[in-house]
Amino acid sequence: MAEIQVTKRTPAQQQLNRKRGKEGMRNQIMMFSLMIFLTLCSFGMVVAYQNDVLGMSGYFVLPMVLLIAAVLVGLQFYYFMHMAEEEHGIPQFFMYTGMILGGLVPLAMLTIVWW
Amino acid sequence: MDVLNHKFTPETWPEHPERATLEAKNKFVGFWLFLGGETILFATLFATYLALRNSGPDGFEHTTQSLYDLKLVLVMTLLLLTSSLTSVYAVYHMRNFNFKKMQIWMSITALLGTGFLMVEVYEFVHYVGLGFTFGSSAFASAFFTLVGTHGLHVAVGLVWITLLIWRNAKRGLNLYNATKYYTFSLYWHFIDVVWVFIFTVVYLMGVIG
Amino acid sequence: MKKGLKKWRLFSLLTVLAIFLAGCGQEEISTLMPAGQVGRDQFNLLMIAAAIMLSVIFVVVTIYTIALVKFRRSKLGEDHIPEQTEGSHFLEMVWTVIPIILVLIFAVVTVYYTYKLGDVSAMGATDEEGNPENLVVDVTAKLYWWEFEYKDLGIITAQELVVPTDEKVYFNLIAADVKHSFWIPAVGGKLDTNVENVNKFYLVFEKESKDLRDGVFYGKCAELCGPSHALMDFKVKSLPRAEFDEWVVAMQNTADEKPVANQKGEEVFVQSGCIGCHATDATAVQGGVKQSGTQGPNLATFGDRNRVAGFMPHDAENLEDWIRDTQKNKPGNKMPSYGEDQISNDEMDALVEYLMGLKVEEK
Amino acid sequence: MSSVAQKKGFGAAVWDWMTTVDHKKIGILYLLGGAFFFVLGGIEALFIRWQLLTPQNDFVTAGMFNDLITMHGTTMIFLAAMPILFGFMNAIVPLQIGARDVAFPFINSLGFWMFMLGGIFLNLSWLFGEVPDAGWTSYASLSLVSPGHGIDFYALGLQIAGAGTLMAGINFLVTIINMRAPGMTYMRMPLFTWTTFIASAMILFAFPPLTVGLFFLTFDRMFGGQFFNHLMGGNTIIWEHIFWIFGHPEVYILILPAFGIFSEIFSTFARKRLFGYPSMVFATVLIGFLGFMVWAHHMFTVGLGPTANAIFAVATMAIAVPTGVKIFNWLLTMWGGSIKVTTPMLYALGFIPSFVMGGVTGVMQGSAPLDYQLHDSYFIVAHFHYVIVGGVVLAILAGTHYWWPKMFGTMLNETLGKITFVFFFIGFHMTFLIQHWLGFWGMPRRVWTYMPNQGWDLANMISTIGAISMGIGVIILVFNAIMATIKNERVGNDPWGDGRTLEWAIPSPPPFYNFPQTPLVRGLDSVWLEKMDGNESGFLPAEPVKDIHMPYGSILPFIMTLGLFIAGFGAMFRLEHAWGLPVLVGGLVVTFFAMAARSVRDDLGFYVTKEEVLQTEKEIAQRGHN
Ligand code: HEA
Ligand code: HEA
Ligand code: HEC
Ligand code: CUA
Ligand SMILES: [Cu+2]
Repeated sequence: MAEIQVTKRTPAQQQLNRKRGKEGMRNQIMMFSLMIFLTLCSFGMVVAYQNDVLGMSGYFVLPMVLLIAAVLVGLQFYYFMHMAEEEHGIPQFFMYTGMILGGLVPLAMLTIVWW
Repeated sequence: MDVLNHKFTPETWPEHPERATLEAKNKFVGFWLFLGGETILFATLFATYLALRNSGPDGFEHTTQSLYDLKLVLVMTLLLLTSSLTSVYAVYHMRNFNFKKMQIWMSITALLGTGFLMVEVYEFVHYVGLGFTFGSSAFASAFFTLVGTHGLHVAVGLVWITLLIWRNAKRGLNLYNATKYYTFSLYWHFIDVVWVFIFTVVYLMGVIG
Repeated sequence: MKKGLKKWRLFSLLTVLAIFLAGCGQEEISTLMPAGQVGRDQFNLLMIAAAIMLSVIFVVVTIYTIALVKFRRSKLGEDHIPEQTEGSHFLEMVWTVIPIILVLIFAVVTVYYTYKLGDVSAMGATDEEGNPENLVVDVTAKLYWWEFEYKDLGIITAQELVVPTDEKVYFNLIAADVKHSFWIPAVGGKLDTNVENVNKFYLVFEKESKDLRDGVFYGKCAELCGPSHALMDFKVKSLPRAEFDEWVVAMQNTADEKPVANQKGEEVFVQSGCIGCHATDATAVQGGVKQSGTQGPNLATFGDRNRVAGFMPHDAENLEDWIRDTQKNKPGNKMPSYGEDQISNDEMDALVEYLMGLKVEEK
Repeated sequence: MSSVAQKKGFGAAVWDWMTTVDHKKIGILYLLGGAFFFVLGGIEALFIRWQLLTPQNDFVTAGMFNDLITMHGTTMIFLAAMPILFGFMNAIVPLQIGARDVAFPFINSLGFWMFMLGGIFLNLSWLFGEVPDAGWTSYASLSLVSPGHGIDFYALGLQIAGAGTLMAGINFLVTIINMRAPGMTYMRMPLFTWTTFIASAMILFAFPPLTVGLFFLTFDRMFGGQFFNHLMGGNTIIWEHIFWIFGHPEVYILILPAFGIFSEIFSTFARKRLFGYPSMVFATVLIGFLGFMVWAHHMFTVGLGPTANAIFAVATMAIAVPTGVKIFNWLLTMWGGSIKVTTPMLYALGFIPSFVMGGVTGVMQGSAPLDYQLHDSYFIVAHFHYVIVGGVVLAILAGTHYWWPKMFGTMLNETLGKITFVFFFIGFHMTFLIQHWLGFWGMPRRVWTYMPNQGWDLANMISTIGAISMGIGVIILVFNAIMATIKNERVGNDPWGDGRTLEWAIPSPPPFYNFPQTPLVRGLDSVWLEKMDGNESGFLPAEPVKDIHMPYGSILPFIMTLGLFIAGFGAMFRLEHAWGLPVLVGGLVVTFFAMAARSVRDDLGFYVTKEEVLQTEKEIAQRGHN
């Protein structure tokens, strides 16, 4: 707890920071819109498939839906959770390991528990 | 110097208050690791759900296709995704040392989360009314456990953020509680990530069949 | 009598072999004396493995011993400061690459045998007339006993598996209550009997069991299944094809002509309710559906068996003991005990004689 | 508050230990708790062996035997081996990286109490007479039908202890990531720290599946779940997968720290830098990663099909390569060194051939078709006791002798140590070597008795005699520890004289703040380097003496755990007793309030002033002189 380094930013720096923050926030909102859009696409596709309107095949819808999920997750991690920022090497490493191993489990259960 | 009482100004407030001290860094890294572990926890739940999806005793009636209602799910999804954005706003204001706005956005996050949870409870009650209960088939057990564990995480998050908002209402931002708010937001996004998989793997894939 | 004579003749040979065989265990149960193709494949694999592993151990122990002898502080002096070597790329390459090669060799044979032993494609094969080409036995493992059903032949037996020699015998394995595992060590490796699915594999019996010490191979349950897991044994008789066919016919005949060694015993068997759980008719299956008396082992061949309840010596005394107190003999098994108030001593004698007379084999 | 040596009454001392958040004390608690369970598990083992001494023995009943093997396996793995290793990690790792404490002292204490009370919960089953009896693997079909509350004790007890383990894992990870002293780069970390790091990472990923699996089991048995009930669409194979997805990494969680301990000992007593340090690190990481890819080798006979079996067989064998790298690096560390055979070194020397023998039998089992014969036979029992006893337990015994002075400030008697080794080592090989043949000769494992004349009688007797010899060894060790404590002859910083890593640069035991000044690290084997450069103390400070920040003790970890402990009983007896439900809720409320108290109260710790630090250092220095 001991050492807090307090440094005072100059007004110029402070302004720059603010501006960067704002830009960052605008980015976040854009990403959010994208996420909502993708989510709607996902639901839309499935509803369309369910009601057989666009004549899409399950073999198309299923991978698409999964792909969108992957993109959504990536956006969450990299934008909302700032995983791209500096000092995130360890989080990245452990999240990726977690995801690789986490992917293995469903894979195994789907392939070698079949009866 | 004291993390609790040191008074900052927007100019002196560190750019990354959530990891400005060693303790904060520890919490920050520790929490990420915890999320890494949660990944496997949910992966196992998903795996079990996938293996047991639509399997039950001879002649059981409820299947993914007969059960799920996408309208509800869409509502829940939008609520939760939006709450993710509001917590981003809260963190944005935290980094700007704007305590009030942070509290407000966190409160909105909590409200949206509560909305989500209420819809989920409604959904569960509805299923139970249909005779689709925790013990009615292996599928049901797996479904309620997976979705319920997520719901439990939401509930825990709500208690957490409520406590934080209440406890710090009079104290303002400092390097001691900034980490707590920040890790909460990480947790909340993670819940969102899990939900993305739930609505995809459970509901959408369930409807596709 | 015949057996005894043979023993005498073989005695001298046996004593010589005993020294070697002691290390190999007993023929009726040892994996080191395989009695069929599957077991032999696995034995060969074991030999390859052992060769690799022993050489690894040899290398390690050699380096170890030399290092230990040469570099003792007592020799080098208390103040000796050894050179602080960081490592050696060359050496490290050597002990990465050589194990990789060894592992690869072993992996190749492993994969080969995995597919070879896992091949059950011929299982359902039929000849031109639609008759199954191979013998298929459906094994059901139940709390502490084994049921063997020959669906294609319309017969069922328990506790003692009877198979023809020198051909692939295919097995369908399932458990009726909790998980067990089907293992005949001398003939080949095991396969689990799960509760939710049928497992399939094959074994080959190349040795006639009558030459063995007890005239049978030993089979074991290899998965913890409750208190009497240890006693969930079964026995295997392997016969030449012709004798096997005879046996099958005799089994099929038990539907009409049941041997009754003691009339009173049969009455006791019926009146005491034994018949509710035990069929004495080996054809108590029709089209794969069991008709009656299937909660307990089918007793049509009980008199031919080698053991009572799979593990106790097969004599009148033990049989009586079994019926009187099943729980003492096999804790947790599913057969009730019958005290003297249920079956008097007289009745018991009759019952025992009756049961011992339930035979299909000539003796 | 901060003064070091206060005279305390017994009650105060107990309170002190119950509230401590000092990693060194928690290390000792782990060690003692683990040792207690090791003796318990060992006594269970002796009962097992005594029952198997002769054919058709009736020393224990069939049901009791299953209780014994289940509790033996569970106790040894979860409550003895792992906690003792945690004890060393707690006591040593912060010292090795030059830290004042672990990252989360409070959570550290919580983790310990969860382990301890979880273990007690599990073992209370003996008092209730309803003991887990489905094997430590608790395969679902059997564990679902097992009557009484035995399996409930297993599921709930392990759930509590497992959560504690997970916390401990995260704590070590963060400690090692964030709290290394200046200059202590990853590639300068001692191997024990590295293996702790990797083992903790494995805990992070292996324990959540166990949590889920135990949850399923609990709910199937107590709350109407249908996960494994095949009549309701459930599937028992899911349990097997989940258990081994956890279970296989678990065995590497045990062996990696053991490797770490031996790495320290080899280089210390060969007076030589660890040969091929980078490849040692790399091998550790690789073993950790591969450890997650091979779980199905425990399920070769389940009927997964040849393709799955072949894949998992090859993956399993691959682990031989990095493990071999380690073995040869140790050999080459000794080669050209100056080997002094102290007690710890004796264990390390015993370890090499023993572990290699256990390892190669592992590779044999990895060959799926061969495993069809070996699986669930005594060959397996031989394999895993060779790696566990010949690897993990020897490491624990070695570590106990090696770090005893650092943890307690006194030496264990070397002669007694060597006698312990002789009894234990000979007994160990006698017990388990012959079991390979028992397996070949067709003896299944987990049998409570066997019929005579199957060729197994003599071998079993030999095996039992060996176990008794191990028991004698352990008793001598306990005696040795008690005597050393009574005699209490204090030792200096580096009683072995050849210490290489940072823990040997500070007093034994270290003061509660560990390092008066944070050390500066200039390379691998920091203390050795400094000494070679003429710095006799082996210590190079990175900062002047300053006020030191330390955390407060707390009773809350104990209370939180107690709540869970109580709730466990409530859950178990919910259906048959009216008090069940209230107790369940009450326990959870206790835990919840303790958690709320923790999060609402600010815990900022306190400062030890510079003057106090200097004073303490002076006292220690004086103590050293007389
Ligand atoms: C500390 C614990 C530990 C360790 C380290 C290991 C290490 C290994 N284990 Fe073991 N294992 C257990 C504990 C452990 N095991 C337990 C408890 C069980 C039983 C669980 C139960 O059912 O109750 C078990 C069961 C088990 C099985 C399942 C058997 C069955 O039930 O059918 C298998 C199968 O593959 C296996 C394989 C291996 C392998 C390949 C290694 C490898 O990591 C070994 C690698 C080491 C070496 C190979 C030696 C050194 C290497 C060299 C000198 C290089 C040259 C070598 C070659 C080229 C071969 N183990
Ligand atoms: C860390 C793990 C570990 C350790 C250290 C041990 C140690 C020992 N184990 Fe165990 N064992 C397992 C893990 C372990 N085991 C597991 C996982 C199983 C599988 C369980 C299952 O099937 O589910 C198993 C199963 C198992 C079996 C097979 C049971 C069966 O399948 O039927 C046997 C049989 O010989 C056995 C024996 C021993 C022996 C003799 C020791 C010895 O090394 C023990 C030495 C210790 C002592 C002898 C203690 C001495 C103490 C005293 C004498 C008291 C002194 C008193 C005071 C000081 C007050 N173990
Ligand atoms: C509730 C069902 C039930 C009843 C009634 C019953 N048994 Fe059994 N019996 C069993 C079961 C189950 C076994 C297998 C026990 C085991 O090995 O675990 C068995 C085993 C046996 C065996 C050994 C079989 C063998 O092949 O080795 C004999 C003999 C036997 N029973 C005789 C009898 C007699 C005689 C009676 C009546 C007096 C009787 N049983 C009544 C269920 C029953
Ligand atoms: Cu059936 Cu063990
Ligand atoms: Cu394994």
